[in-house]
Amino acid sequence: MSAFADQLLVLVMLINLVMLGTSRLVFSIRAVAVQGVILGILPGLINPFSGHLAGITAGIILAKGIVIPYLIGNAVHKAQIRREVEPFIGYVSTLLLGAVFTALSFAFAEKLPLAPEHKDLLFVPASIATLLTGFLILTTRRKAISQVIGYLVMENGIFVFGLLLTEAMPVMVEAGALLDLLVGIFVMGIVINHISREFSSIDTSRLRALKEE
Amino acid sequence: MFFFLEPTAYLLTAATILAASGVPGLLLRAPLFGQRIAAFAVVIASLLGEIAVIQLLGGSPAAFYQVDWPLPFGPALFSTDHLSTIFLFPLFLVTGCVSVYSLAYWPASEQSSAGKLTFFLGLFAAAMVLVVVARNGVLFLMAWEVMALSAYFLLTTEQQSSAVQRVGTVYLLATHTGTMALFVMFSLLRSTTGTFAFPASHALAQTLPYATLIIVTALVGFGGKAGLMPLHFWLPGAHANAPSHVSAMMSGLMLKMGVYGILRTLSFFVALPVWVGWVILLLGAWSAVNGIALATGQRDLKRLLACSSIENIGIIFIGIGLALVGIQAHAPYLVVCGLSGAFIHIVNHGLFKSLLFLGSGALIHGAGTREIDRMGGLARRMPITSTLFLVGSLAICGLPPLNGFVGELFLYVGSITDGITAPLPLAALVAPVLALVGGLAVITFVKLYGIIFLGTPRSAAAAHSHEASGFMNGPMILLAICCLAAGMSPQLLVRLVTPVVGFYGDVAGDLFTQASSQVPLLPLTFVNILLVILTLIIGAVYLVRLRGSSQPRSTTWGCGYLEPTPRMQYTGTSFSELVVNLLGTIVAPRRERPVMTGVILPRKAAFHYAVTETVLDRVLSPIFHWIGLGFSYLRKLQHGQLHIYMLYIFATLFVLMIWTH
Amino acid sequence: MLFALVLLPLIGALFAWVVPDNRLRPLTLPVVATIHLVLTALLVGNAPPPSPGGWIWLDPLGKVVLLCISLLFAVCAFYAVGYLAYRQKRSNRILCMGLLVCLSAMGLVTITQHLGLLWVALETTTVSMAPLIYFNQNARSIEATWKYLLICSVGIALALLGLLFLAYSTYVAHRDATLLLGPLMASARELNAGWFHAAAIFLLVGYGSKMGLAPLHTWKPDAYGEAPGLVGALLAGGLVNCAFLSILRVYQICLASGTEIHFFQQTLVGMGLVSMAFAAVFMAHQSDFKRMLAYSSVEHVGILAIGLGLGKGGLYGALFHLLNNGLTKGVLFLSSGNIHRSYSNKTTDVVKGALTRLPWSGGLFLAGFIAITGSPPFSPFISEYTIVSSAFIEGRHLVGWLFLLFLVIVFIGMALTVLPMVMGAPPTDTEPTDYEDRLLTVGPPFFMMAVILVLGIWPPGFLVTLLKDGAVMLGAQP
Amino acid sequence: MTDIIIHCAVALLFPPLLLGIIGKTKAAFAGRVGAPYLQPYYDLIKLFRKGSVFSETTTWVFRAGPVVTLSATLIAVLLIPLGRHAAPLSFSGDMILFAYLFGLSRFFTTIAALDTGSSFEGMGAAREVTFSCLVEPTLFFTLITLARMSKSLTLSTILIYPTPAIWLAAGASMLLLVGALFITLLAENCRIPFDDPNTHLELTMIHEVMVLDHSGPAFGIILYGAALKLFILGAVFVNVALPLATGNPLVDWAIFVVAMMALAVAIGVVESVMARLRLVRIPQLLVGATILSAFALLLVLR
Repeated sequence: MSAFADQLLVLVMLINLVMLGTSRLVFSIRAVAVQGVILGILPGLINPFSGHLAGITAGIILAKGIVIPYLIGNAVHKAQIRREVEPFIGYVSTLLLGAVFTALSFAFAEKLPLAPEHKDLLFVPASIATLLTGFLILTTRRKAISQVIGYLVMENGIFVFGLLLTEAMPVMVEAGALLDLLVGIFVMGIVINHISREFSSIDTSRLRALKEE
Repeated sequence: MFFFLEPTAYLLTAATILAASGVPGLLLRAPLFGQRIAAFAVVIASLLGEIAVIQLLGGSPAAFYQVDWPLPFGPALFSTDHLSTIFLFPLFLVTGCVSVYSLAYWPASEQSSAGKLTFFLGLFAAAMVLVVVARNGVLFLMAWEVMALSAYFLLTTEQQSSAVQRVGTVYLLATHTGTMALFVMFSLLRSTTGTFAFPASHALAQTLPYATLIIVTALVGFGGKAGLMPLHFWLPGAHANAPSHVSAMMSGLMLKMGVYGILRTLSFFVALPVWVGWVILLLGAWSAVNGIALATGQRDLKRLLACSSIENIGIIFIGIGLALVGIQAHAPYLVVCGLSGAFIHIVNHGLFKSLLFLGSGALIHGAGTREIDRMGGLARRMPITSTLFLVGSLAICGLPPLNGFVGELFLYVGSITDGITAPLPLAALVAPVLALVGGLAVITFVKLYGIIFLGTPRSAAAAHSHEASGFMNGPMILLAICCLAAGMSPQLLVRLVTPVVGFYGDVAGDLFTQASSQVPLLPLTFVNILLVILTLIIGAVYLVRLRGSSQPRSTTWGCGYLEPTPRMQYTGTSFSELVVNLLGTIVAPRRERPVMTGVILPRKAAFHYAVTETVLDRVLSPIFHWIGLGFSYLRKLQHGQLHIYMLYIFATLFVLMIWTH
Repeated sequence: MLFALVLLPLIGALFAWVVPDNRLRPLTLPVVATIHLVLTALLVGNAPPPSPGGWIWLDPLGKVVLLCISLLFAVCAFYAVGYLAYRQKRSNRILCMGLLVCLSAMGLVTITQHLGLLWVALETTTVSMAPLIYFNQNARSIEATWKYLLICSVGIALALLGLLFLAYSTYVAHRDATLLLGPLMASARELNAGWFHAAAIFLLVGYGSKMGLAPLHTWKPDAYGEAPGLVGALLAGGLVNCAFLSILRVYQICLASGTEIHFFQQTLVGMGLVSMAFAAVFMAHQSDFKRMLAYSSVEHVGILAIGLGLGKGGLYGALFHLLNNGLTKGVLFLSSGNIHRSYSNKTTDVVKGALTRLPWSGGLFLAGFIAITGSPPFSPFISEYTIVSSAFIEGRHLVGWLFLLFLVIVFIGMALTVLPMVMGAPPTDTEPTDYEDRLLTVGPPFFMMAVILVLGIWPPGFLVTLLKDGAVMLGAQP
Repeated sequence: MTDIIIHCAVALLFPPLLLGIIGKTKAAFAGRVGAPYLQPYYDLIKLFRKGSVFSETTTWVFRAGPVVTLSATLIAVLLIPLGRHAAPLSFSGDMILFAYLFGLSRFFTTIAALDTGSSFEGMGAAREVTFSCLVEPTLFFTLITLARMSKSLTLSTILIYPTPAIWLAAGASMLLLVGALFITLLAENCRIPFDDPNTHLELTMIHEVMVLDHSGPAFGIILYGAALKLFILGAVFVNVALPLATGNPLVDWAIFVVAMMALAVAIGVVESVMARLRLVRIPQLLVGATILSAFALLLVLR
């Protein structure tokens, strides 16, 4: 089974690159959703079945795969924007950077010893790569939506790592984390709406009133 | 023993009363009543304090109080000794006088700020008492900072005016920075002794790791408060813009707290590095000369007095320096005379400087201005004030038969004696310096007294000035009498300082008497009396002669010019111009010469003249400007771009990762 | 009883939600706050033993933070009634609810021993504060909210990863992975060093950005500057302390591990000094007094970090300073809120002569300034001096000198902003708004100022012992 | 006892004669007969007879000025030794008091001048205080040098100390001292080249212009005081410059009186052959004197 898990993790990393490459917001939202679903499936592949596990799977898929994409999609719809125009750093270069970061994350994973049962899994590099991808999106994109997406990708990356410890993690904590994430995204959605209303655009590069001269 | 309490207890009670004295004024509906209560309380407290001083001079031992407060700095310790006494005597005397004076000078019936002022005045005095009796570093720091802050609130009483605001800010920044130096000092002391409690005197070896650092930080922190050059820049403005009775306390008492701090710190060490004495001596000499030079050029009555405070502090430090040098070179005369001179001058300056500041308050009250050149002829309308002011001026010039002379006499004798006998010829060079300072002081105060009180009024306000009320004159008279008494019989002063000199310079009593026998005290008294008698006789003869003869009145001889107007009189500025030109490098006057226009008849032209505040205007302001410029570049880091902020976060993460691998 | 700390505010929030009237709704705040304060007093008096799972326990560290938060919140609650009376045009439903939810989350932070739960609670505070920053609903506030939300969320996400690393380090050490403080400390020595180190870094950065250590502080001036005064007070006095508590927890584990602690302390000192330097630079010529307060908060976070990093004597100072900073910032923010109300402007080129126009608020602001810059007889002096003196006593002279240097620069910058504000004559060209000092807007900060004064002169015995216990938990000699 | 009586007698009666001698000398140089030697005495008596005119602006300070000045100067007279005879009033440290008594008298002279409110007298006062301020260090350097030599702080000792032997031993520094002292003497007594006692242009005067408004007895007191001052500093100068001592007191007295007369003549000569310095040059000369005396001290110290 774990082989399949690895393939899924590779898929996750590919999705990262895709997201770095695309400019269409709706598309990247869908991509995040897919990532979320994959995250939902993964624990079932590496852990024996349990009620706890089922709960987690359901929760993750529900939250990351359905609710959150819906919330953001809503925001996009309200803000009536299609694509991310001229990011701070171009797509090709971000793509390259993404590739570099993925490589780096493998190096990082090498440095840190894994538990024997995780030795041959790609969890660590995948999670780090995803994290860095999220960071890349956060720092290079202009649109508020894209930044939310970046944040989500980061979260996904963290979850990927979290999957190593699913049974270690008490339900309460995971549920709480998910819930917080949900509420966070929800609030961000609202804020984005307000932004688009205030500035008639969600181009965050315009949010520069607050600074020191 | 007919005293009910022992000294420290008296002092602590006095401090408590002082601190609480202003509270009724804040709470009561009738502010004037509150102010009266406060004045009464302060007088009572001062009396208690003086009782304690008398006890201590009488040699009765002071108790050591230990309060286990819940702060992590060890127990709070209070005690007092001879070193404290010498500062406490003028402290209580002046405080009492000021509180009575303020009833008339800053009456709550007219001044809405009186309540606040009275409160902080009490707090100020109490804090100073605590500073002197504190025996724990942090307790000392707290008292110190409370003193500094209440002084700030006192001097910004008229906070509406921008000038007051400015000098207040400068003062606050200066004193806070100084306090930081003290933070370091007491921390180092703590790390050497292992406790915040003051070490016993002469308990620390000079070879301790941080000895030098401790002394330097003490010189910076305390010297700044004392107004030692070049840390004096806050002083003239602050003293000039505070209400006069506040200036009296700040100049007469607060500056001395800086001196106390240094003396206390130095007393911890059994022996001091050689350079300390010389450094202090040089700083003192520098302050004395520059201070009086600055004073000469001033046009603002209170600024002038403030600058002369710098001079007097300088003289005090000269004394201390001489003593330290003497200790190093085992020159007992130098030690005894230097210390005696310093301590006597500490007391004297407290007396006559307060007298002069209170007098300037009376002047401002009467003539409504601080500009020397707008006054004149006030002696006719303010006879009492003018007389008292004359006493103060003579005293501050160090002229016999007043008290100012005594302290300087000790310094002269000390320096010359060891200059001519002991291996310290260089010490003798102090005498000419003092002589120069004395000469400049005469210029300054002749100008001050002559231009303000004599001649004819230069402004309408001066012409309609009025004598101050009894509440204001009473305290001044008391101070003047003290000056006169101390001057006529210097033994009083010597008796005052004998114990502290013995305690501080740890010189045996017989040696003290032997050394101070060099100083002609009895002859001085004799000469003083002779001087007075002679003056009276000649005066009497002269007056009798005048009675007999005709004495017609006329205008002043104008050298043929028959219509002299007040504006034709010599002004203070023109009086001091000659010497200011000689001292140009120190005083650095700023002139704007008039440009004469007009073909036949010259048109109106303006002439501006001001004495610059050298350190502040030419050193600090530029530095601040450049630093501010540098900061404004750094401030670009907060540029408002979210994605770069993100970058900061990850950069930090990255750096930490790299740094540790 | 401990759960009451969490539930009570939630119930209050529900209540605030249902109350229709904009005038009555704020009254829920003082009611809840008062009960909360009483509860706190009882719990601090005698805390119940740890819960069976060991998840819930109010240890001394928690007590200190809880005490600060509860007191601060109570004061802010009473103030809010007076403040919101002036803001009737705007619905305060979200505000009241947000405040209460935040209170409950903060309560949870203080009582939990489970790092995961701690993280959840902290994230909750972040999210629940966001709408409050947006209370004024203008372009600037929305920008501030956005930046706050995103930066804090990202930071806290990193902290989560740190937690996972921590858990995994136990896992690698062949123990069943846990995030419970007790077991973690017990097994700290066996933990896998690599993972643990990574975890420490991630946690420090994550919680650091929430706490506002430079250079992770970028959201602070914006959020503090645009939020209403009382929200600012809670941000600076509440959230900061919660984040600090989380860092304290990490510190405990590092301490237990024995090896990691050195790196952690060094980093803390370093970041602390950097924060103070940033604050010093940004406070000079700062014309917006609320942003100035934000930078002052950065500075004091730095002081806390330094105190913690110095260890030994510094620990007591850090814990005490946590309390003092919270309360003093409260005074400053509340009084600055009043001044802002009265001038309807928060730049010093308009705001002048506050002492004359608002004797009480102006006076409190001035007093707060004097207190926060570490002047006796106010309590911040005690804590700051404890820290700096311990720096010198430990022979860390460079740290001590830099500390004082930054303090001086900060003082100068702050004084040059504050003094012209409060002193001088009020502007004649701008009309004062309808705001005037009332009991409810001035009383609460005044009370807090009194508390600071008392703490500075004679802190009550129980507090001293509490702080001492806390310091001992962090490795100080008993 | 006799010495004290002589001392007082000489000190009180002799001074005006010096002025007379100076006048005569100058007259001689100018080729005139000049006023009789005793003219100053006649003047004083006349002045004491006269009534006084007072300006309305003046106060008691104006009247007190001359009185205090005179009494201070009289006490100074009691402190200095004349010739080889110790002063009637001498104690360790009296040299400092001596200097400060001059300060006191200066203070009162100048405020009395300012009391008139006349700009000319203000001008004079300003110059007086400024120049004396520059003279003061010189005086002290000189006194310290002598004190260092004689290991004493008593005027009587240190001024009688110089003997031919000393001159031979430390001639250089003694010469410097004498030079400095002579400049001091001229400056303090407002003689040419510093000030011209009988110029008629107020703008250029120093001392004379300060006393323009004094009349009658007051003016007499001032003139007498001035003469005393000249006498005192002259005595100091003579003591240092002319260390002749015969065992016989009366002879010593005679020597002293003659020496003083000689000094007066010398001053007269200087006044006749030299022109008045420009005001701006005066400080330079005074500082020069200070440097001379300081150099003397250094020579002694090494």
